[in-house]
Amino acid sequence: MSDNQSGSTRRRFLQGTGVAAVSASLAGCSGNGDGDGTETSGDDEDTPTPDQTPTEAQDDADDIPTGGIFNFGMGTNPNTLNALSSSSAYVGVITDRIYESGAAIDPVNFEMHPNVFTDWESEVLDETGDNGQSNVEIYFNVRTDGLTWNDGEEFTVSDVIFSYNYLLEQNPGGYAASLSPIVSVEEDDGDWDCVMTLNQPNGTFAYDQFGLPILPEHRWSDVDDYTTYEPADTDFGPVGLGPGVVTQWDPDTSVEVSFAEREGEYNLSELSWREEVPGVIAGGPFIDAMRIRVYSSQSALHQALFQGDIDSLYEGVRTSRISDAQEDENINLLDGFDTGYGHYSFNLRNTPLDDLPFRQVLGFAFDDVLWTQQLQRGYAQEGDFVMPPGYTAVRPETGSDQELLDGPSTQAFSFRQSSPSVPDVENIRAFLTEGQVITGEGGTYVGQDYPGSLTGVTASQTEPKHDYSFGPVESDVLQESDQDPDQEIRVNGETIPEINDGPLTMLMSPAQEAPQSAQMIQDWISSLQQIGIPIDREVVSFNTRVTRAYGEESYDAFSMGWVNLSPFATNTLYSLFHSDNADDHSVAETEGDDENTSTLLNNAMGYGVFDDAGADDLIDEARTTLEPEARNQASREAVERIYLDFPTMVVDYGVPKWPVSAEWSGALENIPGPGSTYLGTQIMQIHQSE
Amino acid sequence: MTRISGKYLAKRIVVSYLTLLVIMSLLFVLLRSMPGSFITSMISSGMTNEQIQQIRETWGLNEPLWRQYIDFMINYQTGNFGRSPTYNAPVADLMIRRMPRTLVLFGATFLIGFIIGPLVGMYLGWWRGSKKDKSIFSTSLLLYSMPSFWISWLFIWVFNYELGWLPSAYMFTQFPEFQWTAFTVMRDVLYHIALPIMSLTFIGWVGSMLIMRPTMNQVTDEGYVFLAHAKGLSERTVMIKHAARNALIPVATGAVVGLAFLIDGSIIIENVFNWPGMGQIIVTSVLNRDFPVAQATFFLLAVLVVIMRLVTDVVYTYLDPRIKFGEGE
Amino acid sequence: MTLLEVNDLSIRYAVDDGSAVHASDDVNFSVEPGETYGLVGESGCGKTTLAKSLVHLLDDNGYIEDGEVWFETTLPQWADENGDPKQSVIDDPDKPVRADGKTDLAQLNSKQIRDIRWRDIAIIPQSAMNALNPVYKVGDQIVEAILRHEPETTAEEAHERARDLLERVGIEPDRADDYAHQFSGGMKQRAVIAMAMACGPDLLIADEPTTALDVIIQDRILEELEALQEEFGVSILVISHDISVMAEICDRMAVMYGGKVMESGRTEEIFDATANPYTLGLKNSFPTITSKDQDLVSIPGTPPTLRDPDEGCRFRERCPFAVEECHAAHPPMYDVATADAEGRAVESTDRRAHTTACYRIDELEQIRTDAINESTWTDQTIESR
Amino acid sequence: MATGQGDTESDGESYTRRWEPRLERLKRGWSRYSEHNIGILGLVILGIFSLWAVVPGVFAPHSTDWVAYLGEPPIESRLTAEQVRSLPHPPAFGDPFFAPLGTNANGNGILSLVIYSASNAMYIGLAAGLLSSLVGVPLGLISGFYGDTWIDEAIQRFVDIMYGLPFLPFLIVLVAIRGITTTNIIIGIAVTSWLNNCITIRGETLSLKERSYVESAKVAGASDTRIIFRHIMPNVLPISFVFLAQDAAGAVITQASLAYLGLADFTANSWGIMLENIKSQGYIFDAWWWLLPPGIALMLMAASFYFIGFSMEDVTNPQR
Repeated sequence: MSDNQSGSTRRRFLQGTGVAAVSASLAGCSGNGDGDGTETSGDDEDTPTPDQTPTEAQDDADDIPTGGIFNFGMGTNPNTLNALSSSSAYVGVITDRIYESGAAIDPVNFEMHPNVFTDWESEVLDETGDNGQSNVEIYFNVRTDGLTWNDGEEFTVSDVIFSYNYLLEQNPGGYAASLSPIVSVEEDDGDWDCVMTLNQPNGTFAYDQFGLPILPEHRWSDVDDYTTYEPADTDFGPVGLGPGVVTQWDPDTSVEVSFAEREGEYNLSELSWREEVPGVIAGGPFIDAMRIRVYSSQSALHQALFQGDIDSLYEGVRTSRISDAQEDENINLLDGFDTGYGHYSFNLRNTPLDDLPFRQVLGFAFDDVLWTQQLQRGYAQEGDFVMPPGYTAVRPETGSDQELLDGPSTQAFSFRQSSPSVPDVENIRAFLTEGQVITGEGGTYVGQDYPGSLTGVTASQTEPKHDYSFGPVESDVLQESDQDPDQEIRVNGETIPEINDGPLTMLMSPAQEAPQSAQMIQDWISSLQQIGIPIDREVVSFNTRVTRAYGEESYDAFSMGWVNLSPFATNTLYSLFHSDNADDHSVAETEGDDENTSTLLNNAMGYGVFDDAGADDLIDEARTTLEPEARNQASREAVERIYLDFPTMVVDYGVPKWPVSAEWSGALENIPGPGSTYLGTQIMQIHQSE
Repeated sequence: MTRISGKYLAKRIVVSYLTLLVIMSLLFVLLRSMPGSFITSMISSGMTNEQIQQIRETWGLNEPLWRQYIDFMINYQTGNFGRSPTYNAPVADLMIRRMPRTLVLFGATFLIGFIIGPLVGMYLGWWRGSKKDKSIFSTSLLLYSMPSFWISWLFIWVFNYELGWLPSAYMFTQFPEFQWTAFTVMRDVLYHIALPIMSLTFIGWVGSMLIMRPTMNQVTDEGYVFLAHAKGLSERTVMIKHAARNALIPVATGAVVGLAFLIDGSIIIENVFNWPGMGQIIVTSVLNRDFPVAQATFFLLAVLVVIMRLVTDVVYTYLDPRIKFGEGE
Repeated sequence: MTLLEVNDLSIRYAVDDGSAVHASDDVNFSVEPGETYGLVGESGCGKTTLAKSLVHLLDDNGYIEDGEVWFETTLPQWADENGDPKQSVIDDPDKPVRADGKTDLAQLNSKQIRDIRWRDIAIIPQSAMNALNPVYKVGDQIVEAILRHEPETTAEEAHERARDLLERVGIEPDRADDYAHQFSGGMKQRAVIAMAMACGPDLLIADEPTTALDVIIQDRILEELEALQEEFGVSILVISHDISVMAEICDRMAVMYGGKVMESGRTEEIFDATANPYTLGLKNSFPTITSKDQDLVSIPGTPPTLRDPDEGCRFRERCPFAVEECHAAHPPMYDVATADAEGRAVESTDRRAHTTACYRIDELEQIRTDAINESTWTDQTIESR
Repeated sequence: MATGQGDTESDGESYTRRWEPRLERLKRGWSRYSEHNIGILGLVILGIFSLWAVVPGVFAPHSTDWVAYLGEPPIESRLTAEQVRSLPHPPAFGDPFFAPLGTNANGNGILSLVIYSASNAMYIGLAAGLLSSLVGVPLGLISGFYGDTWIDEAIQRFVDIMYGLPFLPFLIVLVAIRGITTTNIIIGIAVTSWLNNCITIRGETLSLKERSYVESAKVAGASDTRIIFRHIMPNVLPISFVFLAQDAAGAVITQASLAYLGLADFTANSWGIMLENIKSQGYIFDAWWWLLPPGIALMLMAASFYFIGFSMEDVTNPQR
């Protein structure tokens, strides 16, 4: 259910939330760290590991107590019920109960299952579209019996045809990535209900194209501009195929989604595949209604949880309160893992960030222990690859003998310290001056062994571009720095300020949005300054950061986070690391075309734009491979290539601790985003405990 | 029977209106000169430039600035506040929904503050220099020095967190079980507004006291106060009917400043207590670059202040028969 | 029989540093019904304080040190049906009431004195100009007084009376609905007078009734006062530094200096047979009463501070006739008549007689003549420098 | 007033003529001021804070980088998971470490932070107060001196407009435009807080310029600027000091409010930031030792300014 906001919508989530949440601490929901986390990978008691199957909630839908009202808290208010115009996850909490999509993903095996569409098959045509790729036709059947709109209206095939064409015509930004390959969706004159034509092969169409929401023709047909349509203003509220109806809507304070008052039939929760997935309970929802309370701050939200005003809250308990929650016997903490990662990304367009060894040095200087153990209080996992540990199928460790997250090959860029918390300045400098690079070859780098890459890929760049040396401190940043470094770096003989007229600057969020990461950046910068790298921070609010990084790419480094990434990697890799999604400023400058700087593209690093840093080949391969295993293999290689090329430094994966009042049981544990991405699954099977 | 000449009133109204226009222009410039734009919240990856242009179109961001300005000014004359991109709703609706909530909080505090303040000021001014005056005055200054959000936290801590007597958020019970009658609603609101008002007035009353106290003290030396004593009137009568009545006049002027103070206060308070009013969105809208909302909120608050100005002018003439506006004040 | 009888009244102002200002010292005088009594002296001589103290209207730091203020009245709660004090009250030692029906105002508490104010003793304050409350209609302010002391009267009656009163002092009744700022200076003054008469008091204290008014209006006001006196038979206690005004309206007067009464008696006695250096000096300094052929002389020097004054005549520093004994103690009140007749100083027993406080009363003739010529005053001041 | 005739005399003469009365006035002023206990109290509090601001090291038990368990930098070890979870730590006296007011979530000593933050509040208070006086006083003088001319009208209209803008949001926009730095915050506060000065000073000036000595100066042919700054300003200065004090107090509180809204430079040690942190890190109701001290410090700082201001007001106001 929860994947009706599929593909890129998910990925926009952060910005979406961020915008809605700036005032209520963005941190709570951002990959860049504060708020969400998990037990340290050190103690095993409840660390999720891929082989560990989700805890079996009691099965057998018949003797499950039904009824009751589930009180749910959020730290940010949902601003609309228009699923197309909003990419806020807080809106999703409601609209996910309303809208359904063709196919559903299960949060355990990440397999696609029938949902509104009963079955489908695809066939690659030999004809190729203007993009040089061969077109694909996907035939599918629509489940019209036993399923009606939540306002009781009859659901027909034409609704499906309508909503796809409506989406194609309106092309809401949130769904653009999934819509762009679609050429047409028509009624099939054969023995299938419908046929969808794509302009390129896509192994994960069930996730992308079938993940689009299905809209009621009788509601949307007369909506000319989706952006100005507000379902909340209509007499019934938003109409969809989902199990819920909105029965109270005061976006500033409270929203009620009722399941008991839904009109007509709903049978999607009884589909047979659900029984087969461990932990998933079919036959839901078992609660009468879900009441959403909006709080102005994380403090208020958590206070409400501990006072029992709410049974659960969005995403998870913030780190500072986890221990309290563990002690509170009225609250069960469900473990889950991240659906994304927190990262610092570098602008490959700027010298010396265009050089691999330099970027890698930035990694050596980042004290990940301080971050995960101290600032995150051990409730975060040290980051390495651009795929969260939950998505094992596409993690390079798979198929290797190395342990997830802790294998030596994932530690290539870990903090190099001479004594605890003190950067190993001398050896790090040596790494640069001696012209070393971690290319994927095994070896000892800055006093730490690296066995070589897991998948055998190597970095795009094999030796340094620039030659580095250290000389007397000249730049102001370093002279004023209280680290007072004894030397300053020279890139091809020049200091960095001389090259970029100014030191490197790190865009960071205001401390209020993310107090811990603010401190982390302070620490990181001071380490770098000790090494002799002139770098400074610039505090900018979330919006400005988004514009500067994704819009204008006018930055050296910035901190941000991703969540709700696709478990199939291909979309993620494409939209985050493919040159198609990066602005090539070299072009812009020559043509004086500023358009390409104003577009918001996810690949802010410009990774792939330059020949000496890119994984386009591997990504394209993965995207167009239909056979799952081959596709995942390609993804894994791409992932490790990106790791080695270090355009972005993955600092952590949060592992959410999702609180649920002891009065309720049936929730799934050890799944990604138990309280966010797959909240839908939870709502469908949560029920009163005896 | 008012001593305000219609001509004068008309003049004042025109001036206030012009003031508003200037304020609006100022707003427009200020908000537009902020870095970033709410577009970022609506543009997403993989969007073609056409789509982005379309969005810019929808929100009129492609127009040249001066055009946007003209539209803005004209629309506001016609009460068209535009649509909020973050709330995806007409700003007017948003305002209509939130303005009353703020006014309730506002009015209540304003009233209480301007009852307590002058009263205390009256006594302190009357007994100026006495032990009582000194101690009360300095304590009130201490209160005045408290950050409003901090004192709110303390109140929440005690009355909500520890004692659980009063709610610490919202204006209504979110999912009321009780019968929805005028009475129950009233009770519910009072129940919810208690803490915010406490926090706001705890500090708010001092302002008017600070104006009342010295004027009251000056008045006590006036001949008519002496005469009132000589008439054999009781202390209370003299203090209230003769002294305080005159001392009130400057307080009326102070009301405007007091209002400004209250606006700031309620912005903080609304954020602390999750009071879904104007103060709450004015901050977020600015941070989110939601210009339509920010503009409207600023504008309405400005209107509030300007109207307040007019009102005080009128009140003034009732308080002080000597003043005849219009004949060259 | 007398209306007001002030015995050895001493008033002090407490000062921060613990010392006390002797605003008036052992002052004795009495006022007959219907008579106009004047208290004259330079500003700061304690005359206003003295007057205010009668009805406890002193500033916060002023208080009655000792002395009695017997006044012909009885508090309602102490009175029998025909207004005289009940026997029980007279016998009660705690109640300051005398068999002759007088009450010692000095001993009343603040609540009791309020009943006396305005009903028995009304005051026209020094600054009558701003004595009207700007925010109330003049009429209402008069009504307020009436209703305060005669609760039984209805608002209508009160309003009627207010208008009558205004009419009496020469203001057309309709102006009762006007505010003070719509009145001229003189009208304000008269309005206050009207207000003062509102409850038909027995004694009217007029504090500098004419200062801050131009001469024409001055006269009008004075006539006003006299007219009222005719009509209501009210006694008036006039306080002024302007000895000429006094000459005009007072039956009797007391010349005060430095909190002491220097000379007292019937007005003509004081002017015709002046018997005190200070009074002489004072006369010199006012044109209206000094004879044509003589030029004005003001008394050199400044009045004493009265802060814990020492023994000795209060006037001696400025007195050209001061002698040794003047420094010893302040002179008692000597009877002037006897002095003129027999040339010897006899302490006076009759407080209504013409008396003066000067040791050199036996050389009256000499002093009077010396006092006329300017040099007497100017020279001595040079010496004393 | 001596200031009036003063400058028409010969220098030495005029010097004494001008300064003696001033000194006199100062003396009298002080004796009048010292009658007010709160005035003295204010000075004492401010004195203590100034000491904190100037030499925090003397009073603070630790530096701001001190970390519980680990001690002063250079820190070459890490906190154990156990230790991390014991933070924020309630007041401890020697066991396991010495932090009389406990620590925050990062293990920094609250007391030290409070003491080191004094300078920031002091700086903001005085700077903003001074700045708004520098804007408000001259404008008030000019507006008053040219009362009822177009100049006056213009200034007053402008003041009206400024009054129309809600203070805090306006400030937020300003800070948002110019970036979140202490300097910008100060400027923002000043820009919005000079109004009252301007109006009062104007009133004062209006009455002052009727005074005889100003008239005489005019007759003597003194230039406007000379009259304003030589004859009028010295007499409005005391009042403007009162406003300086009150603005300073206001600024301190405003800065805290901004911090609460997340608009304050987080790297600066400030009481506002401390409170902001306890909120954003979610310990408001769990760490009284962290919640109370910064608030109280803020309150006392602002109060001391108010105390001084109002005591001075009594000195400066002519009545009594």
